[in-house]
Amino acid sequence: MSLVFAGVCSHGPGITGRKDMADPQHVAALYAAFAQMRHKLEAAQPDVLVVIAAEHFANFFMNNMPAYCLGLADEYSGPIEDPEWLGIARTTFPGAPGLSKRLIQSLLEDVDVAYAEEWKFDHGISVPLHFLTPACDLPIIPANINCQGPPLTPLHRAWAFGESLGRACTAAPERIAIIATGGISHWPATPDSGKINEAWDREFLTRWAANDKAKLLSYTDAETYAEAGQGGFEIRTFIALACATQGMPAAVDYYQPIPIFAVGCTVGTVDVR
Amino acid sequence: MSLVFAGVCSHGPGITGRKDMADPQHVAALYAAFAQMRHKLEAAQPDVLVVIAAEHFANFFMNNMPAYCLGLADEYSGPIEDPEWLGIARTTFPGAPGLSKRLIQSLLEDVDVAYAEEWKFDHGISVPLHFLTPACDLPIIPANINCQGPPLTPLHRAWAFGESLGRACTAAPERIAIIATGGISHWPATPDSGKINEAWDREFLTRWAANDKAKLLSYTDAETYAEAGQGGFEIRTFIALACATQGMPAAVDYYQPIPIFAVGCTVGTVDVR
Amino acid sequence: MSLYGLQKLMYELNRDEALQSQYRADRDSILSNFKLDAEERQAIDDEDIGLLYILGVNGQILMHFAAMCGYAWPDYIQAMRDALQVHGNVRAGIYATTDGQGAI
Amino acid sequence: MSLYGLQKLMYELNRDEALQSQYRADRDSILSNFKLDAEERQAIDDEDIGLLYILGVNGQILMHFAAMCGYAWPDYIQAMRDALQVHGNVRAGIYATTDGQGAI
Ligand SMILES: [Fe+3]
Ligand SMILES: [Fe+3]
Repeated sequence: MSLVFAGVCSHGPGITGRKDMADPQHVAALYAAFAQMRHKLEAAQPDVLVVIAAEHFANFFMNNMPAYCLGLADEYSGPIEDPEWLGIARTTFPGAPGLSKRLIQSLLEDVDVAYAEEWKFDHGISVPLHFLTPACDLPIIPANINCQGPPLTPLHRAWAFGESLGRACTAAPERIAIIATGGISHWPATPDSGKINEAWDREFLTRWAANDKAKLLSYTDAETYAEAGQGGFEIRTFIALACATQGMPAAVDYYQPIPIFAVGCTVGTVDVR
Repeated sequence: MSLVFAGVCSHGPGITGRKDMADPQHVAALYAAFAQMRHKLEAAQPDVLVVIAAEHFANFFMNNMPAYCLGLADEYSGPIEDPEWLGIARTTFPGAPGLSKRLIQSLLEDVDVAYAEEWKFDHGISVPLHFLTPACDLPIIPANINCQGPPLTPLHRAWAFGESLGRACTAAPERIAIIATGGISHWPATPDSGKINEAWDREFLTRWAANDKAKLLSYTDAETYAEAGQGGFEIRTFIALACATQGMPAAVDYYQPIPIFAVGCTVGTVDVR
Repeated sequence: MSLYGLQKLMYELNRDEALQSQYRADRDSILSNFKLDAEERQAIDDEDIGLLYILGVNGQILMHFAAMCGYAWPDYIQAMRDALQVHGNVRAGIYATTDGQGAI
Repeated sequence: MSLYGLQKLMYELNRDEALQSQYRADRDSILSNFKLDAEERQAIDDEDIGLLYILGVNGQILMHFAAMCGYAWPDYIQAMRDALQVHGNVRAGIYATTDGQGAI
């Protein structure tokens, strides 16, 4: 068993970029939850961190939109956003191309993952890493699920992706940490920005913590769009991680809707022992 | 049943670009075989032609290399190559975005296909279309299997892709023709260019015509590379079409090694009735 | 497929600081590479974020372009809300508003 | 990952006629966008197709670049064969020769 850490978190750009516009107590509690997640991550002493993300047209556009993609680069850079706007300085992150290649080869047996030898992180990865690996010294392997540009991959394939990724990580000798980042309900970058369906979020998180496959896969995209916004499509990342950590206890460590961050801010961890 | 035509053929750029360097009798016989394939295609009165290709870094590079991709554009252009070098004038081809979208949505249920709203054809598609749709008036849907940049998709996933594509075509109301183009053994664009393993080719074509799944999927990439060259990786296109046409009689209509064309030139058709 | 070109322009600008500099120095040299219709071209020239939203530009693409045009966050959200009043709802894509009444 | 940049340069040239024109008019303006080491840069400047082959450029990428540099087909194949004599076999990728004795 080489999976040493697993967790989920939010990545909204407002979390860092608009932190001065939010209730200071909310900010302090959220940042404390991220710090706690970082302590657990560091205690697990990982060799590498796999990030299951839902990037937002930083690398993938409709000229060649993969349903799933894994990074295969020596190093990555980010954020693409204006550093002042996002509140995060530009930097580089070491990659782990050897392990990347083995994961890709393993995944290709049952999931048709694209691979990318270059990759610029957007807020979808840069915000979580800002809190979790502030020294930018832990090798990163980015993974992406298309949650932005329809036609989207169905939820059961996100589950299959998680299954295949979990199996590949388990077979690797490295100590692998994995996080998923996305959603949950939100209407970011629309006039509805700040709207959050807390009841929907709490129900989803209950299903996620229980690792309830049937209930996690029961959402249709039409329902998600209506009740959780287009940002809700990002539940695919949480679902993939749930499958990669089947049978392991999971807990929602923090949840708080913060409208100016345009999302119900979430931190959750899985007990991988 | 909405599949009205299926066939396979070669696409080497020499077929058009170096036709004056080959034995005129070989050229005449190959061109006659292509003409015969075109007559069968036209007799089937298709609404659209799906081309399963193995493109050569015209649209897909290692910055985002999909295992499978389908075109979703209104129109396509090609060839990217110098028209004089390839012996084919630049032109545009109508697309079929409505059907493309339905095929992609259907495929995504079990194959993680990327989609592309723009696509420039290289010789891998332009050479077959030069012979098969010389008026460039039949709507085209390009499909691609990564046969060029390792890590490559395994053969059993090419089979799964063909299965899913065949099912999606069958469910569509349109009259759909489908061709696959690739390989077979060849060492194109190397100092070994012109080398052809005729025995290997004939054995592969026997397996293809018999639709022998077990034997078609039994090749390892190491064996293919050693015996059939890196160009042999393109057998994935023939394998996908074999799966899409399971249970239908298939025949190799033409096979002739033509060294200056750097490939054993092949035309085959499936009786889809 | 004009919206495709409009979005691709912003996609490439958003991820490439060198291209942003070139865009600021010589906008036409960039725009000539993308097929835009007259309304789209005007919206780009006017940096009319509200209209670009109505035309169907995906919010995750438009958000960064708005920042590049100097829009502060509340002004960016407000520009989209104002455009809904002027133009009606979004014409394409998945970024149509529900009620335009989110917080902030 | 220098070979990556070398191949990406040719990939982009091969598919874009406007970029080819710019490359012919002002090579440096294009090359500055790609990380190349000194040997790679020299091979590009010399249009040394044989050496580019030895460096590991995928043949399906190199073939078109060779045509753009004016190589006729037999000369292109011969350049790779000659380079094998000078430099030894290919250093990376899947385009190593077997015996370099194909027809033509
Ligand atoms: Fe997001
Ligand atoms: Fe080929």
